[in-house]
This record gives sequence, C-alpha cells and structure tokens, in this order.
Amino acid sequence: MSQKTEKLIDKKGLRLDGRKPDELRPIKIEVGILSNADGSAYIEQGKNKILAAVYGPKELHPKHMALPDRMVLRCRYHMAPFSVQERKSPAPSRREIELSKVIREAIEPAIFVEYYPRTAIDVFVEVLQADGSTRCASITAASLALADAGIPMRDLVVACSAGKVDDTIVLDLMDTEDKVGSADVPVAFMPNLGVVTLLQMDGILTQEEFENAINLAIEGCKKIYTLQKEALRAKYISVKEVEE
Amino acid sequence: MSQKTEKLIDKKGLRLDGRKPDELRPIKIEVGILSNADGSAYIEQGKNKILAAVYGPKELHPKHMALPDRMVLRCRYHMAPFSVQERKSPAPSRREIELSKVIREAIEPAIFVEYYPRTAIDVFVEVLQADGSTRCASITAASLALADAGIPMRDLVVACSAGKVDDTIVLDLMDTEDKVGSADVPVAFMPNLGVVTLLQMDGILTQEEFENAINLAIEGCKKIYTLQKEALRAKYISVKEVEE
Amino acid sequence: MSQKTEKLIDKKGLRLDGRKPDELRPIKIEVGILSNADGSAYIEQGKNKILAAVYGPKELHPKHMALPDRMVLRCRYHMAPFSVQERKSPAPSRREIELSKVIREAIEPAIFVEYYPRTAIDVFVEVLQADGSTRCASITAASLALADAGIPMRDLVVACSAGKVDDTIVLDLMDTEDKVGSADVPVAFMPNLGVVTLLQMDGILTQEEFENAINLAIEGCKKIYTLQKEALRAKYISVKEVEE
Amino acid sequence: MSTIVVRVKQKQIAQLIDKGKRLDGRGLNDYREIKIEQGIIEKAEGSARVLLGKTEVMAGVKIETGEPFPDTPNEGVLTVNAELVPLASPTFEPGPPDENSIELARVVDRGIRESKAIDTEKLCIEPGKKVFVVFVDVYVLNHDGNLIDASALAALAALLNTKMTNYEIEDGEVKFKPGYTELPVRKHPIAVTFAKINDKLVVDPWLDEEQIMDARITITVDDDGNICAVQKGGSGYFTPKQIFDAAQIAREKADELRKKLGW
Amino acid sequence: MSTIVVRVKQKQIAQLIDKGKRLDGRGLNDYREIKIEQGIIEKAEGSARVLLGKTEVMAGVKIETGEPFPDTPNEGVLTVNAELVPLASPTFEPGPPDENSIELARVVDRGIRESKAIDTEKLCIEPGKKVFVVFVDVYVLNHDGNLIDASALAALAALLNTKMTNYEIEDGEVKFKPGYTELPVRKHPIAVTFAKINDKLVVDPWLDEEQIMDARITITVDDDGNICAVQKGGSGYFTPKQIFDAAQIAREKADELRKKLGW
Amino acid sequence: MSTIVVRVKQKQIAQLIDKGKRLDGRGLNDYREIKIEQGIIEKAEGSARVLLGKTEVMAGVKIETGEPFPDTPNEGVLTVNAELVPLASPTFEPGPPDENSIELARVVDRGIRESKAIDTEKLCIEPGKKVFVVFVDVYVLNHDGNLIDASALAALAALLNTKMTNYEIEDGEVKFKPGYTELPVRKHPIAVTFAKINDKLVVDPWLDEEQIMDARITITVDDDGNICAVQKGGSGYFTPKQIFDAAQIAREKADELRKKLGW
Repeated sequence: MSQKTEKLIDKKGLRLDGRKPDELRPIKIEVGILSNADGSAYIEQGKNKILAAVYGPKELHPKHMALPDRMVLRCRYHMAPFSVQERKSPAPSRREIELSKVIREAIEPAIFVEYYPRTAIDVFVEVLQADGSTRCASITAASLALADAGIPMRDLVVACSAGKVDDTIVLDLMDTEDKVGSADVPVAFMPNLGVVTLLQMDGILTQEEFENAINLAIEGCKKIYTLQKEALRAKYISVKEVEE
Repeated sequence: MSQKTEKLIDKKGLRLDGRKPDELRPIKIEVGILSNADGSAYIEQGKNKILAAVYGPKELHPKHMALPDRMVLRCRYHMAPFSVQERKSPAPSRREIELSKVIREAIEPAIFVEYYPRTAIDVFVEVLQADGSTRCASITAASLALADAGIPMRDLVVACSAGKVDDTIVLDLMDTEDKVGSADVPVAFMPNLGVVTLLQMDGILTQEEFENAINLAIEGCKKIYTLQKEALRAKYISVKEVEE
Repeated sequence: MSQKTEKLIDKKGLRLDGRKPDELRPIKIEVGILSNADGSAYIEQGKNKILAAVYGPKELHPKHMALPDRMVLRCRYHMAPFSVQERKSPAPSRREIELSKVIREAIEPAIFVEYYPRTAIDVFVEVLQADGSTRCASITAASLALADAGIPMRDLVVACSAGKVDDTIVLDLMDTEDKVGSADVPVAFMPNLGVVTLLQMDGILTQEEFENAINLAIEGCKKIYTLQKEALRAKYISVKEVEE
Repeated sequence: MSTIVVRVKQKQIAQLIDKGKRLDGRGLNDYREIKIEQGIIEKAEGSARVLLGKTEVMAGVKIETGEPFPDTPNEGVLTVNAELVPLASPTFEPGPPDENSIELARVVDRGIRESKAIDTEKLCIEPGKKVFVVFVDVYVLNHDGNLIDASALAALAALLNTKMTNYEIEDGEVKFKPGYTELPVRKHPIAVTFAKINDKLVVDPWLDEEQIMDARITITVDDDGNICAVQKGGSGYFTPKQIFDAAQIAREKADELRKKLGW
Repeated sequence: MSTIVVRVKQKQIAQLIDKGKRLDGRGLNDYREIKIEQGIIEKAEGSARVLLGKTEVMAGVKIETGEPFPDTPNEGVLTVNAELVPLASPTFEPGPPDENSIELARVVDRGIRESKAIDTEKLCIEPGKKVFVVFVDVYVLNHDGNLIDASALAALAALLNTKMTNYEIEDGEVKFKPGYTELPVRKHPIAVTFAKINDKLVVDPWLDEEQIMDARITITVDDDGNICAVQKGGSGYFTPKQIFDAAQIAREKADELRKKLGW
Repeated sequence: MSTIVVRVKQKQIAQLIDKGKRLDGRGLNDYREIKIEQGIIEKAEGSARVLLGKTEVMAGVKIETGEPFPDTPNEGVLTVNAELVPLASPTFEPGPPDENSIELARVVDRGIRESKAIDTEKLCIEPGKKVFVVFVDVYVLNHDGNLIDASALAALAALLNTKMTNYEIEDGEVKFKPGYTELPVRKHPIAVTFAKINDKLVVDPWLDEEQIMDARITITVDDDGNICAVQKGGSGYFTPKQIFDAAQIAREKADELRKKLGW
C-alpha cells in the first residue's frame, strides 16, 4: 500500500471503474467445468479469472504423513505467468506460499475433516488473470469446487475484500485500488455460522474504519453467497437435464 | 538450425571434414571398460567421446515406484562441463532432460522388461566431449552397455543421424553441420526387426527429403551395427582369453 | 590465506588483540540454555558466538536410512545471515556443507554409536557471530550439547586452532589472523585418549612448523577442556540446586 | 472407473481400431472438435484457449526486453514454457517442470522456431544489446490426450493474437508510445500427432487411446507442406513406412486445419 | 512427556481458560515476561535478542546497497527474512523456508512496512539507481509459542539499534566515511497475537496453548493506535465481535508494551 | 560379492596390514600404478585423464572472463568443482553435489590455491573489473578408492596442459588473437592420502581398504617439501605421532611422484 496523489474516487463518489463504494464488480461463476477434477469451479470477478479444482479424498503418500483421525487438506494457490503485467516466474513465490496457507486455513473450518481419516484432499487454484483481491475470489471458487466434489461441508465459504481508498471505505478492491489505496482487508466468511475464516489487513485504519471495513466485506460476502448457491444450483439442474 | 552463408559442402561434393555425403565419421567402440558398472561401453564418433554405464537390475527405492509386472528403465544423459565450447553447468539442462527421455524410449523397445518385475535398471550416459549427434552415439553405446550387463534384449539398438546441408542429404552430422545445416534427423533403429525407436527432426524438409534422410540414417545405423557387434565380440574374446 | 603487508604481531610480540602467541581468547561457556533441545550449549570465544543443540536419539525417517547396528549421527553447521561482515544467504554454502561433515567426523569418535541402533542424533550448530576458528568453537560446544543430552561418550571432544602469522606459530586464530595469516590449523582432540579427531590445514608450513602448530593447538585444547568440564559441572550444580 | 471397466474399455478401443473404427465414432485420421478463443487474457500481450475435445490448453504471450543470444545478435528471442498444472489431471503433480512438460515445451518451441514462424529480426531493438523476448507460456488446464497438438495450436493462436506496444528509442532507452503493432508471425506450423495402437496409426489420440498406445509420433508441418519438426515418443517403435505414411497424412491434416482455422 | 500427560495438561489449560485463568498464572490478556537485549552482534549494523517467556528470537540487521523497486525509485528497500532454525524446536527441519517461516517473515514485514516505521526515502542514494537495502533476519532460537510477537519485537528492537556508516557520493560511487548515523525509524509497530481456545481469546499464547487453540489472530498497531496489519491463522474461525474486541485489546496492549519498553 | 565373501576379504586385508603387507601385494607406502593422459578433450582449454589402479578420474579446464573477488582485485579466479558421476559407482546418485563431492572439490582446490600453483596475478585483465576465471572440473569415472589423490593429480595434469588463447584489450573489450600461451603454473602440489587400518597407516588405499578404514588423512605437499593442505576424514582418529609420521612420508612420496611424472 503506497499512497499516491492519483484520485481513486471522483466528485460523484464513483470509483475508477464507475462503481459506488459498496458495489461489487460483475461476477460470473461456473461450477463443474473441468472433466478430470473431482470438483471444479471458475470465477470471473472484474478482470479476475480464476479456476479451482479439487482432487480427493484420496490416499496420501508418503503414508506417515496421513492422520489417523482426520483428512489432510492441501492447497496450492498459483498464478499463471501471463496473469499479471510483468511475466511471473512459474516457481511459487513467497507470496503464493503464504496465500496457499491462508486460503487453506480459510476453507478448512467448513470441511468435516473427521469424516475421511487417513486421506488427503488437494485444492488447486490457478489465477489465469489477476485484478486485485484474487485470494478472495479464489476462496469463493475453491469452496464451490469442494461442494462440486461432494465433500461434506458445514457451509460454503465465501470471500470478499473491503478497503480504504481516498478516505472512503469501499467494497471489493480492484487492482489499482489494492496497490494505491490506503488499506486492504480481505475477509472470508461462512454465512450460516456468521463467522470469519480468513482475515488479513495491510494499510492503516482506525478501529472504527477497521470495523466498518469488515462489516462491509461481510455484506459483500453475503451477496456473493447468493451467486455461489445459484451457480451450484445451475450445475445441479444442468446435470439433471442431461441425465433425464 | 540457423542458416548462414558458410559453405558446408565444397565443389568436389566433400564436407567440412572431408567426408562424402553418405560417409560416417571414424568410429571407435569399446565394451566393458568400467570396473564398477554392471555393463559399460565407450564410443568415439568423430570428436564425440561418450561413456555409457548400466547398473541393475536392482531394487527400487521408494518401493511404491516399482511395477508389479515389469522393470523400470531409468536413463540419464549428461554432459561434462568441459565437453562443449562454453563451460556447461553440471545441473541438468532442459535439453538434457528431454534427451534422457527420448534415449530411454529409444532403448526400451529392445529390452524384455517383463523378465525382471519390481526391479530397476539405470542407464547413465556421460558425454565427455560433444561434436554433434551425441544422442545417437549415446544410444549406440548405451545398448552395448546393456548387452554387456547381460540384460536380455530383442536386438541391439543403434542410432545415427542424417540431415540436410547445402541442399544435400548427408549422413552423421558433426557439430557445425548440426548447428549451421538446414535439418537434423536423428534415428535409432533395431536392425533385426527393421524398426525405428527414436526419431526427431528439426529444420525444414520436403516429404521426399525427409524419407531420404531417414533411409540414409538407417543405412548408417546398419554400418554402425556391424561395429557394435564387433566390439561385443572383442570384449567376449578378450574375456575368454583372460579366463583361459 | 593471502599474505598482505599488514603487521599481525607487534614489536612486543603481541597480536592484534593484544594476546601473546600462545594465549587463548576469552572464553565463556554455558550448558543447557535451550529449553526445547535435548541438550544444548553456548560458547563465546573472542567475538565468536555459537549455539549448539542436540535432538535425539530418535527414530529415523525414511526408515531404510536407519542402521541395524548403530545410530546415525547427523550434523548441520550453519551461519546466521548477520554473523559475518557481508550478509550471508541462509541457504547452506559449500563451505558450510564441508564443515558440517568434518565437524560430524570430529565428534563421532567420542560417541558410543553402537548403544542406540536404528536411531539418529541431530547436532545443530548455529554461528550467531563469526570471528575466526568457528569450526573449533562449534565442536567444543557441540560435544557439550551431546553430554548435556545424556549421550554416552568416551570423552568430551574439544577443539582449538593454531596457525602461523608473521613467521610465528600462534594459538586460537581470530578473524583477521585467519584471513591474512600464512597458515591455519584447526585441531579437535579427545584429551583422555590423546587423539586428534579433526585436522585440517591451509597455508604453507614446514614439517617442523606443522608439528609445532599441532602441539600448540593441543595445548589450547587442554585448557579449553578444563572450561568445558567446569561448564558441565556448573550446569549440573545449578540443576541440583533447583531440584533441592 | 474400476480397473476391470478400464481394461474392458481399452480392449474395445483396440479391437475397434483394428477394424478401422474408434470408440468415439471418429475415423482413424479425424481430429476431435477444435474450439479456439483468442484474446481472453487482457493483461497478456497475446492469449488463446484451445479446446481439442475435452483437452483444454491456454497459452499466454508476454513480451519483455532482454539481451539477444551471442550467435544471433540481430534477432529477438523466443522462449516456450509449458506447465502441466495439477488441476488438469490426477497424474500431474505440483513442482518444477518434469520431463513431460519439458518435452512438451520443446516440441512446441521447435515447431515455431524451425518453421521460422516469427520474424525474429523484427524484434531486434539494438543489435547485440537489446531485443524483445517473446515468452509463450503453455498452460494445460484439462488433460484428455494429445497435449502436443493442442498446445501447438494454443501457442500459435496466442502468437497470432499478440500485439506489441509501439516504442521509440530515446537515449538508448526504450520508450513506449501509444498504439500497437501485431507480432510479425509469417508461418503457421501445425503439429499432427499419431498414436500407434495394434500396429495402426490414429490421429489426435484421446487419453484412453494414449493409455494403450505403443508409441506416438508428432509431425509438424509448415504452410508450404514442409516438415519442420518431428518427435517420436513412448516406448514402442515404428516401421519406416509407418513414418512416411504418417508424414503424408500429417501434411494433409495440417493443410485441412489451417484452412478450417483461416490461418 | 507421554501422550496421556500431554492430553491431561491440555484439558487443564482449556478448563482454566474457561474460568478466565491460565495454567501459568497469567490473566487472559497478560504477556509473559519480556526481556530485550540490543547490540549483541557487533558485526551486524543492528541486532537484538528477545525473550518472551521461554521463546527466544534474535534479529540482525545488515545494510547493503542495491537497486530500488521501479515503482518507488526514491525509496530504500526493506527485506525481512525469518529462519525457524532446527535447534529451536523438534518440529523445525533444516531446509528452505517453509510456509510457516514465510508467513512469519511476511507478517513481521507487513507491520514495519505498513506503519511506515522506516523513513525509506532517507535510504535513497541516487534516485532510480542506488538505494540502501535493509535486511532484517529473524532467527528463532527457541520456540515456546507466539513467534510472531517475539519476532516483531526483535525486528523492531534491532532496527532501533541500527547504525549506518556515514558515506558520501564520489563519482557515482558510495564512499564510506568515519562516523555513524542512526537508521531513521519513526514508528514502533507492535504485533499482538491472540489464541482462541474454547471460544475465549488469550493474549500471547505459549506453545501448550497454541497446540490446543482453534485459531489465532495477530493485530499490529502503530504509535497512533491505528491498526496497520492483521493476520488470522489456524484452521478455526472468529466472530466479527471477537475480532473487534481483539483489535481494541491489541491497541491497549501495544500502548502498554511501548511504554514499558520506552519506545 | 556376497556379504560373507566381503567380510572374509576385509578380515584378510586387515590381518595382512597388521603384518605390514597388502592384499594386492603393495607395500604400506606404495602407490598403485599411475597412468596420466593429457589433452584428451580438444574442446577444453586443458584436460587430463588419470588412472590410479582402477580408479579413473578426468579433469577439464575451461577459461572464461569474469569479475575478480573484491579483496583480490588484481588476481584471476580459480574454481574447482567435482562430480561423482553415477556411472562411477553404485553408491553415487544423480543430483546436486553432496558432502562427499563438495569435500573432494574443496580439498583439491585448497592444494592448488594454498601452494599458489597458479600465478593468478597473470590472469588479471583489468584490475578490479575483469579477470580470467579458471574452471577446473573434476569428473570421477570409476571409483576404486583414493579419489582425492587421483583428483588432485588429474586437476594438476589438466592445468599443466592448459593453453590460453592470446588476447589484446581493445576499447575495454577482450579481443582474442591467434596463438596460445600456457597457463602460468609454477607449483606442483601433490596430495598424499593415508588410510588408518588396525592402527597402521597405508598410502593410496583402494576401495576395499577404504571400506574398513577407521579414518583417512590427506597431506598435500608443494615442490619445496612444505605442507600446504591437510584434511582428516572419516569417523576415527589419529595420534599426533601418526600425523607427524604421515606428513614425513607424504613429503617423500610427493617428491617421488613429482620426479616420476617429470613435474
């Protein structure tokens, strides 16, 4: 987060891409689009284009890594070399390793890990194009891929960022807002339980701004949750149509 | 392959090193020259100097990599740092990794892999000096090392390149012809069965030139095959002499 | 070792830090200072600050690495990035890998490795600040950490360097003497048995100088051995005091 | 699927091929349906997504400045990389490129390079010092067989879609200007892969066919019907006649595909 | 300890926390004893050793010259690295940084960076070309829980202890001169970590608490009481209220620590 | 060989050494037959192949230009690397250098470096900026014991065989001219390795001896009879007297070898 003089909110209170402060970017979600994966989902959120796939539950190698009372959840968040302005080396960066960890920890609370002892589930996220708040869109897609794979879950996990740009708390940061704004607060949420499973922040916020940002992000999560469920239903309906 | 103005074939139709288009470079082959390996062979072809060694059949670690109905053939093609004009880093390059694969796949058709289930054979090729068409000379040597190790084989595999330089189809490309010529076609062959086990090509050839190049390479293979068998016989004779 | 014009011994026969040729640097040793390790020791020798820790005997993974008739001793010598003038990358250097090996081989003769078949012991050495002869101080600390972990040993191993600076054989080289002097001879010693377990040398020495240097280093070892035993006793006493 | 079901299916595939038929209804020399979408990654200079049946491959092109190779000081640099990302198949593992992804990248690279598809001399900024480096990243998203042909199509489609920002040289530095120029692509190399099953060759094998094939051969053909790259793979073999026939068919198929795709 | 003893102890810890107490006698929002020693590594430009109970962390600062990032040509560069050295815990393995050490380094880095603790513009030597690079190496020597707070304290203490050799520019080269200047540190970000156990939050968890916690949250606070970095960890969750309360407490604890340490 | 046969043989080796004899008929201080061939790799600036009994080592020298080390701005750079290539022994594995190959390279390096065998000041092109870098690559082709001595011989023989292309400086660039100059090698350090078996020291151990030795010690000696590098290896120990005696013998053997080889 580095502050520059550029105006991120215009006189009408609109953002660089014409959105109001509490407005989400256009979102498109598809479930079950990869034929090899046990479950998969694709999300477009603004210019973000992200694929998530799930393999498992399956046997774990080497075997001494398996847990006797629960499954092991593994997660890889990875960006395609062409997903960002400057070509990214395909080797995992420190940022990708950290995000793989926090995404895994955002998803895990939703899974009944004790149902499948001694097994592993792999969640693979590929960012094909990055446009800010990719970790949130990745979580939204990954939890759909898990549901698509038939993994028993307490709830879908949905994620959305909020942040502060030009003294305004705004929803769902896009790339420039993320880089030039004064704070970024990604939040993952389980709507049924009303709990937060991912929370990070960088920038500078007062206690009040911090609370507002989280509350706004949760509102965003709830809207995206509706889209998640629609996408699942669409998959289910289309599958039924095919079967009939 | 990049075309330059240099003349690769002179007015008399002779090549840079004085060879006729369908002439092999001088070849020297020795079998069984390393005392530790289960089988070994050394080949000089032009300035190529290449060692091949075989270890196995042996147990495979980790065990879950072993196959219940056949042996696993592994192959490493590697160049010494001093084998080429510019010092080569000893870490395997992408080229070496690809060549290891195609060499393995060129040799494997000759081996009765089903005779030794759950085991592994390692083929190690070290290029001590490289002078064009090293993959072919490596295959010629590696199959002798396998024979020297007593691995049951359908036939020896023998390899030779052909290519196009200055509009002429020529046999057994040396370094400059490989780099400056207009096409390179390495071929591995099993003479008894009359089949091709390695084929690659880069450059530009018409259908007719392509067929001619392969046919010429096969003729080269047949000549080298005679040398292979002589080298095996020489080893066998000298071993018998020692024993008597 | 590169010779420069700088004077390393002054007219009074004193060294850069005021020591006489056969004088050790100030040494401070503490045993059992890390709560997680099974054994640990800390040494300051001049500006050297080094921690050693021991974990084990413990099970070995993967299991086929275990030895049926003895334990496996493993050792890692590692320098903190801030321990030297120019920041050192945390990845192990070739020097660190060699030193890990010679330190392990200096310690191993003291351990009754046959008492714990199929197990492993890990010795971890961290150089927090380096000031010449770190491998010697590391061995002195590591053998205390082993004793602190209750590993049965034939004797403590103690180490000290000698060397040649400005035509004089001197004891316990500090950084500048190591770098600018004309020879460095690190020696590890088991006083009870009177045997040398580590010996390296670089520089140029006559046979006589070489013998003198080793003899001087052994004298140094004997002095440090007294400090080692005191440090062990101090730990033992303070533990008893706590227990009482 | 259980192992038994798999075996039965494999037997069926092989038996049908013996009779000149394929389980999915194709003729021996037929490609699966090909769908190509270009320009899908706005942040890349060029991009394309190829569906070859259920095999899905993406390619993205990024252009940076760098140094030329010493032996070609006047030419830009082409770098092809391929990732078998683990979401594409249960057999793909995360980690550095293995021999399969390296072979894939190098075969795609060879087709583009040897056919001189890109006019690399137009990518020179300052001879011997600065040139454009064209990175083609092939990204396999779903593996249902014949990754080579799908990747070669994706790479070429992405290159054909590539726009380079205009620039001028100011004090030895590259300054970008408004406007775009297309990447100078002058050839359209097409890779045609055959699987050998029961001693018969079939074009564009799908995954089930690949699992029972003895060997494969890829023949890449340029716009003039010349062969510009060949790669045999797998632990089987071919007779010379099979190879010559394959080359002939590859030249026909390449021509057919080029027409169909308007290249 | 045997597994059974461990389980009994864990149960005890959880039951006590339920009653607002902790096994080591602390209140829920109490830190363990903090000892800080600065300047212990003379060869480093700055250094500090922090004891947080039995958790021991060292930090060393090295300063080198290097290139600025293209988007901040007038600013020096901060690089934080963390090593979980294997002598600190039976669970730490030698090898390249794993996800835990990377997360640790990045959370510490974020606190320093986002609070703008270092006046990086004063580390510029020649805009766009040469700046000072500040390496902060966090070295965990004994792991008894709450590595983040201990590491953040060690990093800050080392930075506050850092002296830069004076220099002047001569013919575009940096020439060092006698004398030192202190590193321009203008903020004191404090990381405050909470563990959630039995739905209650406790400050500064020790290792036994971490082993039974559902999740943790770290809130880093600057001198003005602003929040400058947050990181949730572990596979559990928090209610929004728990987070807001934690932020409030973190701001108080940070203030308290800053006063106690004289920062 | 079966384990029992191996044990019997090892017992025999040890018993014979006890009586001052060796299984292969050598005296305790005898080297195996040494064969050296130089100039076998025409593409390298220098090369040699050494046979020490059945132990076979190759060394190649390549010379490139590079930067000097900051503390020796007027000197060329020597880099020794050793590869235990897997065809040399069933115990060598492919992969990055392990501790054995690193130790081997560093011991060979130390002998050359500390004896000042190469006049590195003659390898300086432009002080502080450009020097020649001498890469010595030691390549072990067959391991039958005493790799250090064989490698040190191979490295030195390759250096003695090294020819540098003539050059002149034109506008700060190195331009190569016709003709060659020999690498300035002025010393001939010889490494002499002893194995300790049954408390006796034997020179030039072969593999079977190495497998039962308690420890080994290598003493490298320059042309003036000075000791220039020492390395103890293995998990045993030596008495000071054993070391002093070994040094004495090493000086004699080095002298002997140097004469025999005409160095």
